[in-house]
Amino acid sequence: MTPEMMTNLKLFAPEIALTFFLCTLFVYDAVLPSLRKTLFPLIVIVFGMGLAIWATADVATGVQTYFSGMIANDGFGNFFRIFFFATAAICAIVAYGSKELETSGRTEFGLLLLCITFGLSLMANATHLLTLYIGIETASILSFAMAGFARHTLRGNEASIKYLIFGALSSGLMIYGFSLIYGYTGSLQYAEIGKYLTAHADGRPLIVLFALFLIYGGIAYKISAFPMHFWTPDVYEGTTSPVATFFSVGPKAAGVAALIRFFLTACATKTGEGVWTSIPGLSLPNAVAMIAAVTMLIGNLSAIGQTNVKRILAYSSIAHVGYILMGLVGMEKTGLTAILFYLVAYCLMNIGAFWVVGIVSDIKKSEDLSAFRGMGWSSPTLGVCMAVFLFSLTGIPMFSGFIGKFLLFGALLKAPGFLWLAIFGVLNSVVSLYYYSKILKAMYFERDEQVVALDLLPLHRAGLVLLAIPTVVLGLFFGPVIEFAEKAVLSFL
Amino acid sequence: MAQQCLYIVLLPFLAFLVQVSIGKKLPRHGDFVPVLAIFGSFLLAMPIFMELVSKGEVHDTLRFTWMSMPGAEAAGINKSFQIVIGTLVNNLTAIMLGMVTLCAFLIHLFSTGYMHGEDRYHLFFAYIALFSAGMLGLVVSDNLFTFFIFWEVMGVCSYSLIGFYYKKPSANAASIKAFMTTRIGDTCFLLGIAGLFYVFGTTNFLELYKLIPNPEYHNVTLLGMPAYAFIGFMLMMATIGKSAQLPLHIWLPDAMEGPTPVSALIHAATMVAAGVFLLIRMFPLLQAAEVVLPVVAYVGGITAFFAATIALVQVDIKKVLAYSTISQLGYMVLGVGVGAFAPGFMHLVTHACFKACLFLASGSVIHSVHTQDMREMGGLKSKMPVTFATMLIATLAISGVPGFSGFVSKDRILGGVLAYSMENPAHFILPILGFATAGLTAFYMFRLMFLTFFGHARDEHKHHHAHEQPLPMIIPLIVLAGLSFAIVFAGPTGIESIDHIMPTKWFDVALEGAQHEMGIVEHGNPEIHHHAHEQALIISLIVAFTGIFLSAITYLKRIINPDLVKKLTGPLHYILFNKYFFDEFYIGVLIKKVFLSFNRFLAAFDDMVVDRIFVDGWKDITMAIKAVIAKFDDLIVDRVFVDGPGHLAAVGGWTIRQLQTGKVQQYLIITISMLALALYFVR
Amino acid sequence: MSCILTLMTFIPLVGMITILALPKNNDNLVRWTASVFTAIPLALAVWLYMNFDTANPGLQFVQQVDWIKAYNIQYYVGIDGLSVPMVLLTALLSFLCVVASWGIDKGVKGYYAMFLFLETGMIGVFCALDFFLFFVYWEIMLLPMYFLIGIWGGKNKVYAAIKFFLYTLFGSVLMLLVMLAMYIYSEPHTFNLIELAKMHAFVGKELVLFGWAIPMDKLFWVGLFIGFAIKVPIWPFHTWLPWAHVEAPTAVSVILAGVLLKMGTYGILRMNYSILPDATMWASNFMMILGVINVIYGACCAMAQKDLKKLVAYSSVSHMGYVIMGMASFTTAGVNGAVLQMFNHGTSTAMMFLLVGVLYDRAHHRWIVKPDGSRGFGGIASTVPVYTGYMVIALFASLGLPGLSGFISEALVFLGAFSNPRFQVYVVIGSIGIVLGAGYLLWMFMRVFLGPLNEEYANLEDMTWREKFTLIPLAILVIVLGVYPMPVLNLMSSTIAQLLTLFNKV
Amino acid sequence: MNILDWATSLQAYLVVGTCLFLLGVFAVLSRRNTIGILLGIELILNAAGINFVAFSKFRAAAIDGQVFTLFVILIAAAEAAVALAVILRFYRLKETINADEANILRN
Amino acid sequence: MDVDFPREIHDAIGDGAIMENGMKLVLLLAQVMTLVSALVVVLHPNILYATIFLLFSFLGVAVMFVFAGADFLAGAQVIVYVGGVTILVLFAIMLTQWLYEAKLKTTLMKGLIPFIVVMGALGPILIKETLKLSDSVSATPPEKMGEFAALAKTQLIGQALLGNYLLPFEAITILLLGALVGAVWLARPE
Repeated sequence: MTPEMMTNLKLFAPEIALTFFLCTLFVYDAVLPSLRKTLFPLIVIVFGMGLAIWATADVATGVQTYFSGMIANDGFGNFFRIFFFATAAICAIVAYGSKELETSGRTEFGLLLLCITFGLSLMANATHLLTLYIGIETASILSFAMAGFARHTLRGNEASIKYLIFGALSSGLMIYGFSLIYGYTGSLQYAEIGKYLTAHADGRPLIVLFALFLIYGGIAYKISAFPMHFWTPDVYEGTTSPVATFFSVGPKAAGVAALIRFFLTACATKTGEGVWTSIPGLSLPNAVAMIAAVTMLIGNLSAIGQTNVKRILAYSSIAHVGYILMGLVGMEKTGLTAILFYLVAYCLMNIGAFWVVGIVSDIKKSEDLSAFRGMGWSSPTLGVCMAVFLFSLTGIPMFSGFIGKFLLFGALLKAPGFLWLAIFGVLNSVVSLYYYSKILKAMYFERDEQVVALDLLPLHRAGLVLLAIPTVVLGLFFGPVIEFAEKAVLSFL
Repeated sequence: MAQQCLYIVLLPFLAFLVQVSIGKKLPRHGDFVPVLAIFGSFLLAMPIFMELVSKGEVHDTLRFTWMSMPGAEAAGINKSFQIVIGTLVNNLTAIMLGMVTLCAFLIHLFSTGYMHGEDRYHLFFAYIALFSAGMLGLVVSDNLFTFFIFWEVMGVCSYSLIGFYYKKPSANAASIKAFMTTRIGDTCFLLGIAGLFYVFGTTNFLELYKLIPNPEYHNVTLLGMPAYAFIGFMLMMATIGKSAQLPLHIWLPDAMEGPTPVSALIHAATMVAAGVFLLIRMFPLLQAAEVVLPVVAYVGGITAFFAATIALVQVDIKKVLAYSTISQLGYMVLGVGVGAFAPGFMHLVTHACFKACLFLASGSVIHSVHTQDMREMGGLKSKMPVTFATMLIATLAISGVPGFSGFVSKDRILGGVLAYSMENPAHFILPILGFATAGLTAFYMFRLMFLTFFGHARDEHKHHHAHEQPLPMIIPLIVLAGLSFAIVFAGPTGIESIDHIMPTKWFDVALEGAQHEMGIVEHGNPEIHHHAHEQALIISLIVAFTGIFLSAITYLKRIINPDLVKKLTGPLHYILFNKYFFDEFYIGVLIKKVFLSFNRFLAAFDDMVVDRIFVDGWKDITMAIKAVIAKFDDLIVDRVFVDGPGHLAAVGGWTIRQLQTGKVQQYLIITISMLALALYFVR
Repeated sequence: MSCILTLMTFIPLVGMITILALPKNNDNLVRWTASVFTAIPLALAVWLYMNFDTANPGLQFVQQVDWIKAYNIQYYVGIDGLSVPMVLLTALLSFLCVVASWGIDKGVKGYYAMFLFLETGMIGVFCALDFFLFFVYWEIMLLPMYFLIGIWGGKNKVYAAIKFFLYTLFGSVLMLLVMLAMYIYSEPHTFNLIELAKMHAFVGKELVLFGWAIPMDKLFWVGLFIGFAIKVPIWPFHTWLPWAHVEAPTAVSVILAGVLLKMGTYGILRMNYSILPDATMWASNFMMILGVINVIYGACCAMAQKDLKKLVAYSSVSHMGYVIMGMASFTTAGVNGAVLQMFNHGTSTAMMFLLVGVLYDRAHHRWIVKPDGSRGFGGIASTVPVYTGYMVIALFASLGLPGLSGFISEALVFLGAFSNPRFQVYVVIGSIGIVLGAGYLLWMFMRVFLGPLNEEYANLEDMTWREKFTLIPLAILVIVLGVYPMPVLNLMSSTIAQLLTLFNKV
Repeated sequence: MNILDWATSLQAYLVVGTCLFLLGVFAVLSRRNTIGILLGIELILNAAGINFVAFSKFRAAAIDGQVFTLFVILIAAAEAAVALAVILRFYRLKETINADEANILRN
Repeated sequence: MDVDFPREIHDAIGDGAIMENGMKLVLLLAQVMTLVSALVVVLHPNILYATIFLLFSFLGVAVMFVFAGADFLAGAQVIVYVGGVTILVLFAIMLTQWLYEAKLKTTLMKGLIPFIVVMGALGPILIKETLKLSDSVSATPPEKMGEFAALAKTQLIGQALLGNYLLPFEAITILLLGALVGAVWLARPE
């Protein structure tokens, strides 16, 4: 073992820990198949993720690449590592009690979840196109399986098919884009690509930009940004709630991280402390601004007429990507900080909202608005938590979602010339209130004909409350998280 | 003295509070409280009045700051603002105090008999007590701001009292009409006050009297016109509203829906006169404004004439009196307008007394025969001798028969008018209106007398039940009739050339003092004035007696058949009987047609346009689109948009969602097209 | 007692938590708890009134604590002459409304919890001196309001609630942008309203929107103004108001009309006037026109209403127009009158709404004229004389009868606006509103209270002690301030004088 | 340059790659059969592979491109495995493998 | 004209120009076969034929790989695609359809819009720009091109996989494991 190897392994420790627990799960399941119906898989996952987070905290020093420049170790990436691990753990809890998932499939579900998390981590930290590719494919291919995890339902299967076709094509496009970029720059390293593109602005064939579009398409598919958002509502609606919960947060955050890392390294140059300038011939701010505007518009407007709550949330998640992308417009650190904060807030509130939907659909066998009728009265905990999540998603002060928007718009206003996007964005958030309030209306303003008592697992009750509390607390005392995010952004490689 | 005034005002106000809170539980429903209170006010006012009579002048002020707001340090428009209020006792105040307290007291007294046994008896006294407080407050105010406040208080009392029989829809309608019509004037009044604040920074009368002649203020403009003129016109509008001048006179006849004492007190003696009192108080300004006074004069003159013509044909005894009031108020306004300020004020006071007497007497009649229609009366002379006698005196007074108070004041006004037109021949129409009115007044007043008291009883049943009234109702009549003699105000006959030997000129002395205080300069040639007065005396005597004579031969002796006249002058009579269709025009056309439909339009506009188009927007468009699409896609029909501001967004969302066909390859086609499009876009 | 404002703000919140912790099914306990927790801020408000230094135009009872250091956000509260009348009004009305809501029997716990939460937001808005804090309070009021209307409202409650919510959110997101932009373009970056006002940082700069360079301060002004205008509500942003007022339960209507509307005008004075005086001058004509439109438009709409509550709601539109006129006049009397009108309208309209609520509780409808054209009420003055008495006070206060509070403020507004030569025409036009105001109120009074008795309502019950209890304090305020307004004017006048130094160029 | 020489040039590789890419995209968009779509995706991946290998030789003169292609091939295989499993499941549930019949989730 | 065939080919054929031209012809034919087969894959109505032609296309690509010096890849291509993927697909087809009736109904309407999008909008510009890219790359050939051509690629790949590309090499195992688990979960009956 060379010292270099030691460093590599040490810095890769969180993923190694993850892999270890993945294997543990696999092996134990092979030996004692009966364990899969108990709490065991959950414990392994949560414990493993906890350990992985701890390991991340341990390596969170220094800014460097390792494994021969394949992957980065910086504050930014570690932020996302922790984010993914935590998300995975929460989603494991969400999935635990879900009746949509077969109990017999807990091990498989856990394995897929961990494998995808591994892929997400690679995505977020990749500094080499191949790493990015493997990360994305790990996340995608396994997600196809995960989307159809409820294998006996037509809806789940259809979700899987759509996800598959869409994902396969977009990854094909992306890989084609990689090949073109490779052809032009002769390198697969982000940094090298960036240097080459900056240096050779004159006479650059148009196809390079096309290649960049294709790469954007591949990543946009993960974050479901325009024009790769179409699969989102269908897949979220069709698949089981825990899976949708995970999809709406984990891969999305990873995609955002990959997008930021790729475009800020390969298509921009760092011109100062936390300030980037895009390569000549490509106005990243304008492009991102357009995409953000269209994405949020589509998400918000499409959500208006829906009656399926999961579908509403799916569209809303598209809209939120639009908001998140606004943070990239300024190409500087406040925007990125805002994005990171927003992701944290988004993680809390979106998981919470999807979770509630999952619980309701487990009991009422429906995700329709009518299933939520009177829920605020028949099950106060669920109702209050959902209200908190929805308000937070809308961006009402006192909830963390507001702070996220606050920071995003602040960053956007700093960038001169994008006032229009800011105004567009706030108007969109007004529109979003309309469909969120439909859920609130069903929960509180309407009464159900037959009152079905909603029995919550204690685990779920505790989990929801534990998500709701930080949703509120982060809306009032967000200083530490911001500082943390800012630190992460400043140590961006 | 000025402090005394506070008590004068406060006493009836306290009575009001007592009546409102515990009046119902007191013995006799507490009617004695306001009566005693107003009597107290009267007693307090008497010394002031007597001092004026004896010394020829009183003057005292009391001031304190009511509101003050510091302004921005650097002066500009944001100078500090304060309203100083207080009481002012001067000659005018003293006379008014005496008149108002006396009338009010007498009418309170009368009411105890007249209103006896009515529902909400205690509230009636509460209202008139509050009214008295308001009127007295107005009289003693030393500034226009509090003047306005009390002016409004009176308005509300008037509103409440007109609508006292609140179960009668006509009473309610009348009360609202009264309030709304005067409110138009009040609004102008407020603007006038605002103008005064803007120009002078104060509304204190004494300060204004000093400031008005200052040329510095003369040149201030307001809304493109000289400030004085603007303010003058606004105050004139206030008067027009309150004193029921043309074209806002329509409320006063309707106000007769109220109990008769109310008509006597509010709609004859005091409140309506407050408008004239305002003009008199602000006379220096009107005079300085120059353009205002002629307009005032015309308003007064025309009103006087028109109201008198309408009164000719009315059959409701109170309506006749109401139009007569309008007419007489027109006289006063005319007087002020031509600069005959003292006669105008004198007429105010004399009119208060005899008109109150007329109303009370008519009230007495109504109370006795339970009808207001003169066609159902007749021959009451013997049944109600005191009422008849007092009413006759008052009628003689109003008709301008020498020896009675009305003659004195009216004659002086007419003299003033004549002098004015002699100096300004262009205004020849004014004296014609004035003298014609005098004749008409005599005619219709005697018509009233003849129809009511003379001849034979036209309704036997009612006549049978008629009787003389109890003492509380008789005493006021007698006192007021007593005050209708000229000797109270001037010499025994009222004809100056005869009376100059008699030194009871306290009124003239007082008014000269007041004029001096205001800084009013008499214009014109004394020669012409003297001349005009003599001519006026003769003419007015002639027309008054002509009127009486015609009336007598028509209604007493029946030499001329009134019905025949009616037939002969058919259309004219119709117009007069319907009061020149003012009401029909205002209510039928202006309010119902124009205004209410405007409001309905606005409300509908609010609902339909602002709400629908801007906010709920696009609903119809959505529906139309949906109707088309429905044939192709059943799903759309089921999709019901919740009403709300999202319609525009909903349409957009609906459009976008049409892309979400559920067919993954179609998604991919769009995606690829977008990429291709981007390629073309960046090229 | 520098923490008195914090106490006032958060005691209701403590009350809310307490109420949520109370056992179920004990409604009376909840009611009493809510009363206690609103009575305490009221008591503190009285103390505040006693100890407020009227001569000091600056801030008092200031408390300044760092909140979020990274963004220089502070918990910064304090009151001056502009806010203290509003704080007092809020504390009073909240308490009275809790008492007035005694009759609510559906979801009592939730109702009072929401109500107390609302009070926290309201007092917070008037105390906050940090823009961020202000905004947070401003928005969190929406939540309880949304639920209060949506759950305990009338027939169209859902529509009304969402309409209210959407409208207000629309305004406040613009405010959010302006807040952020102010932070970014101020140097040093700050949300501190007082420092922003001192800075004049936005004059002469420009921002690009859709390719146009727009003066920054004017852009900010418009953004803020729309946000506040919706709350006031200023035409044409008023259409949420009739709905929200009509559908909301009585107490909530009272709060809406009594306090929430004033937040808009308060916000304009606090933000637009203090921070962007130049832009305010630039827009004064525009404001004046809107004020006049409000006065007349509101009155005209009120005149056409058949629903008693809707009439009162539109009358609020009209009356808030006077506030705008007064503010836009930039004169001592005008601005003082405007702030006084904010207070006075709060009391008189609160009375109106409470009274309408009392009637509704008994008759279960509020039609002046029923939709089918038949008489809604009629002649009930004889059956409910006490009620009628209170109504008369509220009504005359509302139509600006001298001697009652509404007159003073309206007159001051007119005097003030008229003494600014630029606005005299508007005042003349606006004065039509006085006439119209009398018109619709008296018309309503006649239809409902006078005339022959509608036999259906011969057995109406007169006011109960609880209802009287809620009305008497307001009636006293209406009368006392009508006769002698200095107690309230004193509070604000020095601050306003200071504020007006910004506009001396007029 | 004759056509045989051209065949060995970078241009020839790229043209073949591009055409393959276009054909693949066209197949994905137009085939009804999910397996047909899958075939199209394989074509796209091969197109990328050709590009990578060509650039590896003509542009970078380094092994990176080939390694990348190797991974592409591997991942394509894994993808195909999962995809076929999904398609089989689809067939079992719906008795069809036509992509446009997967349309219960829409709008 | 010195065409730099991979060393292995040089070794095998010697220096004959005819042989060299023959080799070039093979490459050209392979390229043509790739495209023609691909066209059949795209257009043939029967999925089975389409799949079999895919196989030919893959083979053509493999030949191209060989000529570009990627002999190891060519092997991998043949083994994985031809031996693995295509067989898998054939299994799938047989499991899901009657062999000869399984028509791919590419109706005109369904094909038209994609045709316009791909061949009309995307195709021309893409090919044009690709040619530009090719020109710009060819204009400055890398210095080490000849040197690189001479190296043994399999060895290089091996070194790369265990050297610079160790991470992807390890990471892909996770992918494969997950894919295995997922595919089994989905495919398993019950």
